[in-house]
Amino acid sequence: MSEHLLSLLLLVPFVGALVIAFMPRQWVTAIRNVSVGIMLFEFILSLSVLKGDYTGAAYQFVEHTPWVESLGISYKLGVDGISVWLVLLTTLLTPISLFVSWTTIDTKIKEYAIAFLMLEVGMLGAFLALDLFLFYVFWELMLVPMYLIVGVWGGRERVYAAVKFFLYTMVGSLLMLVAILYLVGQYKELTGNYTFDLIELTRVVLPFNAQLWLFGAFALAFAIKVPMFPFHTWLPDAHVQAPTGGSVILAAVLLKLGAYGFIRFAMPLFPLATQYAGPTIAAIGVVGIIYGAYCAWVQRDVKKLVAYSSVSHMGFIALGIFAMTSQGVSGAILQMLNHGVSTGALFILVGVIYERRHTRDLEAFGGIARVMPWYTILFIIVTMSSIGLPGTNGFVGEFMILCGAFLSNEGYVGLGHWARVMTMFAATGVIFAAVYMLHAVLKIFWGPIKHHVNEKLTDLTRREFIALAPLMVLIFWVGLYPATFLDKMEPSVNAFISDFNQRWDQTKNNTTELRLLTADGRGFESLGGDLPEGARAQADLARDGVNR
Amino acid sequence: MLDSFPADRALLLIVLFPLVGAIALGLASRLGANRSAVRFVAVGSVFASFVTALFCFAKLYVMKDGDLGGEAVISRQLWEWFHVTVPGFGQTSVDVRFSMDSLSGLMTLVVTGIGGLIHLYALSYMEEEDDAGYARFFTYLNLFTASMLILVLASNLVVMFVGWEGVGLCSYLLIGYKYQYTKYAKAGKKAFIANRVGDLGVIIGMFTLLAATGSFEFAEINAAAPGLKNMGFTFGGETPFFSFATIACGFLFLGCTGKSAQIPLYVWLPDAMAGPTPVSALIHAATMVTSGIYLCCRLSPVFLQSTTVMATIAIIGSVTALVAATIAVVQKEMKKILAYSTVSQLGFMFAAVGVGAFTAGFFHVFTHAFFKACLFLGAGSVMHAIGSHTDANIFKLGGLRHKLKTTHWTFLVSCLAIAGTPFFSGFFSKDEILLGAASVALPHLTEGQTTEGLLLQPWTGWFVLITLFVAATMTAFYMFRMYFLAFWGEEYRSAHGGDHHDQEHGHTHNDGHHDDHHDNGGYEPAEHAYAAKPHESPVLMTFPLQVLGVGAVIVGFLGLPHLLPGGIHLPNLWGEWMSASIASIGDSFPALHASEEHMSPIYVAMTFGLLAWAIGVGAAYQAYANATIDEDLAAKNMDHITAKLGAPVHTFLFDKWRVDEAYDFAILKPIRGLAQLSANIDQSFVDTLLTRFTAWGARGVGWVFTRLQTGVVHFYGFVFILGAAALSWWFLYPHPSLEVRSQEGARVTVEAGTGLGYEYQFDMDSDGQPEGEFGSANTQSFAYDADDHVGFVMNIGTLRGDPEQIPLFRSEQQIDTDLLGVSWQRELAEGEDESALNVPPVVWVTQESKLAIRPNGALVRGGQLGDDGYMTFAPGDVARIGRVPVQFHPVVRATVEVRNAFGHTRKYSEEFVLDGGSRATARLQLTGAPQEVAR
Amino acid sequence: MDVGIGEYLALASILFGIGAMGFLTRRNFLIQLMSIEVMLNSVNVMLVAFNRYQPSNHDGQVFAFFVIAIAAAEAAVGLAIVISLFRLQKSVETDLPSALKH
Amino acid sequence: MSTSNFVLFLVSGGLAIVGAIGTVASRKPLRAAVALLLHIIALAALYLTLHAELLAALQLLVYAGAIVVLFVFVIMLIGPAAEVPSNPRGKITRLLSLVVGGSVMATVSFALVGHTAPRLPMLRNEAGENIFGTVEGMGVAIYQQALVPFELVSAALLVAIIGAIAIARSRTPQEQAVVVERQAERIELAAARDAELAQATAKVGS
Repeated sequence: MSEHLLSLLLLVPFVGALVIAFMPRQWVTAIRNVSVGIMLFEFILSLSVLKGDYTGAAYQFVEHTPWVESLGISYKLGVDGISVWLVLLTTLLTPISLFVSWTTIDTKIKEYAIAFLMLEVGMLGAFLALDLFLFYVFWELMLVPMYLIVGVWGGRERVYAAVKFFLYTMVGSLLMLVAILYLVGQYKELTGNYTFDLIELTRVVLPFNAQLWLFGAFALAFAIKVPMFPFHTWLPDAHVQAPTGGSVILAAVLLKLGAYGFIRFAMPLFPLATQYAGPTIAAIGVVGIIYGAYCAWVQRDVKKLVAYSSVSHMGFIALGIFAMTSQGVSGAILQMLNHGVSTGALFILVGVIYERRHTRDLEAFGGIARVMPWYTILFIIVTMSSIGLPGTNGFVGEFMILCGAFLSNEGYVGLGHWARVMTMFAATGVIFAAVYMLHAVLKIFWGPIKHHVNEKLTDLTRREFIALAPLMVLIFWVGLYPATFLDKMEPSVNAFISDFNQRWDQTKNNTTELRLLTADGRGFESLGGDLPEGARAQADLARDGVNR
Repeated sequence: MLDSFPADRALLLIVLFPLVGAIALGLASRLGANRSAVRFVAVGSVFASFVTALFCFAKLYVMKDGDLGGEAVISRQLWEWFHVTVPGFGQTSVDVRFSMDSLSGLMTLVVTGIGGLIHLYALSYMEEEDDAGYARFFTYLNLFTASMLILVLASNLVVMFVGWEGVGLCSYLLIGYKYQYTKYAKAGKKAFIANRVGDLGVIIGMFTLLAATGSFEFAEINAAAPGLKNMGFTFGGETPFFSFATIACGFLFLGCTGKSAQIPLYVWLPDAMAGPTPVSALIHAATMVTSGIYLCCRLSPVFLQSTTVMATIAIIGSVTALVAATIAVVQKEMKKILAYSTVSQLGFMFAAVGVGAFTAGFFHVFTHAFFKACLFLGAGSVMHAIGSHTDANIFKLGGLRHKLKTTHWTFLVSCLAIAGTPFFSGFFSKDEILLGAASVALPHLTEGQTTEGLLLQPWTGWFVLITLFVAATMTAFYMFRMYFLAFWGEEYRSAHGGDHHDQEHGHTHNDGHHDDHHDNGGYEPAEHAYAAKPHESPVLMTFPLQVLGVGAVIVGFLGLPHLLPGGIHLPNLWGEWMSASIASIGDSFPALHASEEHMSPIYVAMTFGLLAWAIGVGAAYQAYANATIDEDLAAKNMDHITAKLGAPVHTFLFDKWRVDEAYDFAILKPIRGLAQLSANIDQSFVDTLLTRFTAWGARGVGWVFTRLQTGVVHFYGFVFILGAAALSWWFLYPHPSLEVRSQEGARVTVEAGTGLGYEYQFDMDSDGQPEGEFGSANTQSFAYDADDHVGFVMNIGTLRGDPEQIPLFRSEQQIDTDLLGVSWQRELAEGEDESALNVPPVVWVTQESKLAIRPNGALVRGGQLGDDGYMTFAPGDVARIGRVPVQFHPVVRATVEVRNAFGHTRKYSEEFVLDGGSRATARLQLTGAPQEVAR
Repeated sequence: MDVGIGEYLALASILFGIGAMGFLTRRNFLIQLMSIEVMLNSVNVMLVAFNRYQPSNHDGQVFAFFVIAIAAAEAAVGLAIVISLFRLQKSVETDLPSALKH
Repeated sequence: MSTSNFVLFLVSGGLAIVGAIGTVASRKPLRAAVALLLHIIALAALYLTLHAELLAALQLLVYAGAIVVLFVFVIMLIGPAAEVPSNPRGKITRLLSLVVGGSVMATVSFALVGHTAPRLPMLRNEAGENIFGTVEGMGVAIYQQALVPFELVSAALLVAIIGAIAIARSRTPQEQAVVVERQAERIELAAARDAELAQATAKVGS
């Protein structure tokens, strides 16, 4: 069972979707229970991924079967320290967001369950794929269910938001596809056959400006997904219009794919471009931190506020990734986990008051701390985690990112001598995070009850408690004892950084010629194929005598 | 370090007791528990932690076995939190470690001791809260104690930061305890954010220290401290503009100002009085605000490395002292006066730190904890007596000494202590600070030694001395102004005011949630008159007062000045005990340390201290001993003395130098504006730019094509006919094309493209005479001979991809070197200079149509070097220029003429290379060349 | 004087031109249908003319035969459309019906 | 064979051209129909010069007899409205297109005049008579080589007849009502879609 574990992980939700497809529409409660049941089973199954040996940096549970022979496309799955926790985050949060949405979603239940299951297949596939084509397939597959969830079960302007979300990501990923194809073309030119395998393609050493363009295409696709500063405008609309379950899964997992994409694909493939463009993208990340926090502060709509807070948090993650230090990158990955947990919880909590009052306007609330005490406690805990109070998960991630960024100018790669200035600006983001979150808390909880309708609000129901409980546990577990998570991540991150530095060192002075690295990435492959067919025999003859 | 077994276990217990207490009380407040259980757990946990702290302190004392200054640390590691790789230091692990040395030992005693007393006091003070609120209050109080203990007992900066922010969170919760009033909630938020701004400084300071010393552990940082002076961030230049010490301490000090309410970030403390009085006593007098000074003392070796930071601390400290004192003088409410007095006293402590007298500063922390806590609790008991829950306005009080006996004498004792009356604790600690300042002002210079080598210049010393003197006098003045107005005088000024509440036998202190008449919409609790007959508080409140009062008196004797005028040596227990963990300026700069032969600073300090006390108390006695308050002045928040300041100055001081308004205007408004701007930009500009423009663009292009659909049949017919005409034009003329089918040596077969009714006529050697007539066969083969060649071509095999092809002529022509890859030059022959190698090889075609190459700078192999310096190659031979293979082939041209059914004919000619079938890719402009080359 | 194939082709192309002009310029459905008939006839002439100069088989004429048949069908359907259109818009002007525009 | 042939060619060609111009240029459709009749009869004569006896007969029988009669019948059905008043709009363009069309026809026909092709021996049957163009020859060609297309054409004609009837038949009253009602529905739907489009553009525009 263990060598086909990853395919099983992808198969279970897919088969689940089929099963539900065949269930008659009227069995509403049955569909609800079966779908959540399948996802829980999927979560338990995914726990066994942890049994892999992550001490080395090798990929675990690798499955490699050729898919389209002629084009070199293979169905290759694998998981390593970097992606193991993201996989588990997906399998944990999908059931939670579905479980939460069953109180509000009452139309087209069957389609909703199927969309969620297919979404889970898409996300898991994207995290597990090691073949660029397979990654692209899952990257696009993931879009469709999310588009449906926002577009069908969303708020008033759901179609506008869904289309915007879809087009943004689609445009980005099309450019990425072009870049992938060019890369494969260059590989074909060098070695004569096609392959989409990630590890093979990392051996291609492109001339610098080609690398810059390709990295630009990849970076655009992932920057839109992260989302980073200029491309983030789809996020608030998508979140505001999405149903509670939809925006939880959107914030918790979909945003991570952008950052994961940078680490897995963009940086290993184009080392020179990463080193050249890294500081700029990190700077954009920092701008995103402050800009996101500013926008969040003045929002009246709670969901928009939390959406902009995600922009700010993801800015941190971008800074962490491009700091290229061991704690910077592992801090960024840990922060992806934390952001998934805390923003997911925040959206569930916002959903709670939205279901009761059907409004997201901050002014409509006030003084509900007295009426809903348990809700207040949970909201305060999640707020503290979101603004990174020490002892909660947010602090560990943020601290490691800031420390990584601060110390990042010594190595080959990193933020250069602007590292310290960037860290200071990023650290101010911590203050603004406190400002807008406490502003929201003040508006919702403290002060007298202005609107009398608030007096009759009921506190958290058992179902909402069950949904939030695992997230609360995670908040304190990561906050107090992050070693369980970091130990699995550390080796892969160190390998990622050392590989990157080594390859950068190898290729930094070859900025004009298209070369191929040897399999172990130590030296350049000597290419026999540079003479026209007919002349090779002659050339060999001529090579021996110098001036015959 | 002696890791004795039970002590480190006990260390853990100190922290665990309040933590577990907090969690238990939290659940109790939610799930409902009877009040006595809550009481027991609340006080019990802190008391238990106090006992364990005593045990550990005693253990520490034993470990020092006699020598008070000896090194003794109890430490306990729990688990490795996470680890960090620091360039230059490798991987350092950040682990959850607690350690207690002399400094943190004493601090723990203060926190648990005084904290415990305050918990006791709060039991009865918060009596009338409902059960859930009662338990909730003590949850926060216990959580606060736990975080404070984590802060104090932490052995590295990160764990300390956990406590640091934990304390910030608890102060947010406690200040906003009565969350139903927006004003209190806002005050809580303000406190949290001000602390957060400070925490930014701590974070950056931590990272700098990590970058400099490679570790977060206090011990290691202090050990590496001397080296920090000359290392620094070199932004390009060699000598560090700022040394690591300066940067780290600067940022850390920013953190301390946030936490200990110094000039830039002190605005939150006065508003924090919104919290219940025990909160103000515990947090804003005894423990939290002192954590800033604790941090400075903890990292004293590092602070001693940077002159700039020490000077700034000294100046900011003394200025804060002065400014806060001036504000306190004009306040009319007890808690406000005490709040500003705290800020002022903290200014004193930071001034002490600034002039290097760390132990003196910390001693003042110790004594201040006692008398300030006593003052706050006294004020609380007064408020309890008069039934007010907001604050006690001293203009409305008076003559309380007869009714509140114990509160009166404890309040008096504490006032005497804070004013600095001799033999009271305040006198000794303040005297030490003044001594520190004086010894900097009057350095003990051996002859010839100038002052620039010293850490601090005398002018800093004088500045601190004078400002502190003025501040001390003012402290004495406003404390006794409050004392006389509140406790002395014959009649109780609001005796009549409160009677309409009498029927409820004076207990009007249920919080205002049902008398909403004028609490302006829940913004703040209602104002209502004081109880007519105030009475003494219950024993649970007076007992802590008595303990603290006694403490305020005797605790001073712990830190007697080690030298008295006239050369008398007194045992300075405090100095010795603290020397184990706090560096003193004297060790590194003996000139700045008073000693027998250098008595002048001691005289100056002593005189300043006594003078300040005398003037302050005397003036206050003179003005307020049995003063009467006239109503209209009181309405304007003035009494007869402060009125003399004149309205503008008075209101300026009363409104806290309008610092809050200045902050709002200078910082909050612009940032808020920027936030609003960025939100609007985000919505309009960024969104429109990316989405609207593309949408408009797409729709625009679409619109253009819809114009074609006019709906008129004519138009469609017309377009139809147009298409038909264009199609027919294609068939009117033939479209010939020519392909090389196969090539064996010189015999080549070509094939022409077929078409409807086409006929072909070939002229294989393009000499004008076609070989045959028009026929339907479209292929033709022909053997070319030497004179059919129309030109020559050279194939240069590049590193990858298909070879480059360049045309050859009779005349010499240079080869473009970047076609030849990277390494084409030959070795330097002797006697040649470097430039010769840069001359690219030259090629041309000789008369006998052979390829000739003159190597010049290139390494050419495979040909025969002729006498006149060039090599010749026959067509098809392979030469090598550098690493690149080169081949030379003749080019021929064939033409075909095609005729179609309409009789129109077209001619088409194609050039190809006789080398096995590749088409001539180079633009062979050979039309002009044949004559010159072929015959 | 002998009549070569050129003359017939010339005649056919003139007729075709006239028919095309009629179809493009006139705005009366009926006239347009008739001008289509003229065009078809010109095609028939050309077919028969070419067949005359390849008289070994009757391909040209058979084709012309089929063209006539199809012309009949086309005229019938065309006129049916004209009638139903006439019923709708009370006129046979071709420019009136333009509902199918963009 | 030459001169009588040439004369017949000239006469029938001329008449054909006159007929064509008549159908195209005449104002009244009836007059156009008559001109068309003339045109068809002239072509029948032309076919004779090209040895296409069966075709000439068919031309007269089918074309003249059926199709032109059909036209006349429809013109009679439509009555006075069949004549569309001349509309000044676009006068210039029509004149211009006439001139251009004319010049193109002239050049093409001049290019074609004068081409000669060798006269090849005509088709003979076993008995040796020249059956090219005769009923016998055509009969053999149609029913042997072109049998399948012949059947297909008959099917096509059947379809055309049914189609013509389906289109041109007069509607029963209730059908008329359905048509009117569906028309109204279509108009209303179009209006709703326009409103939503306008609102969307307004939203996008805001």
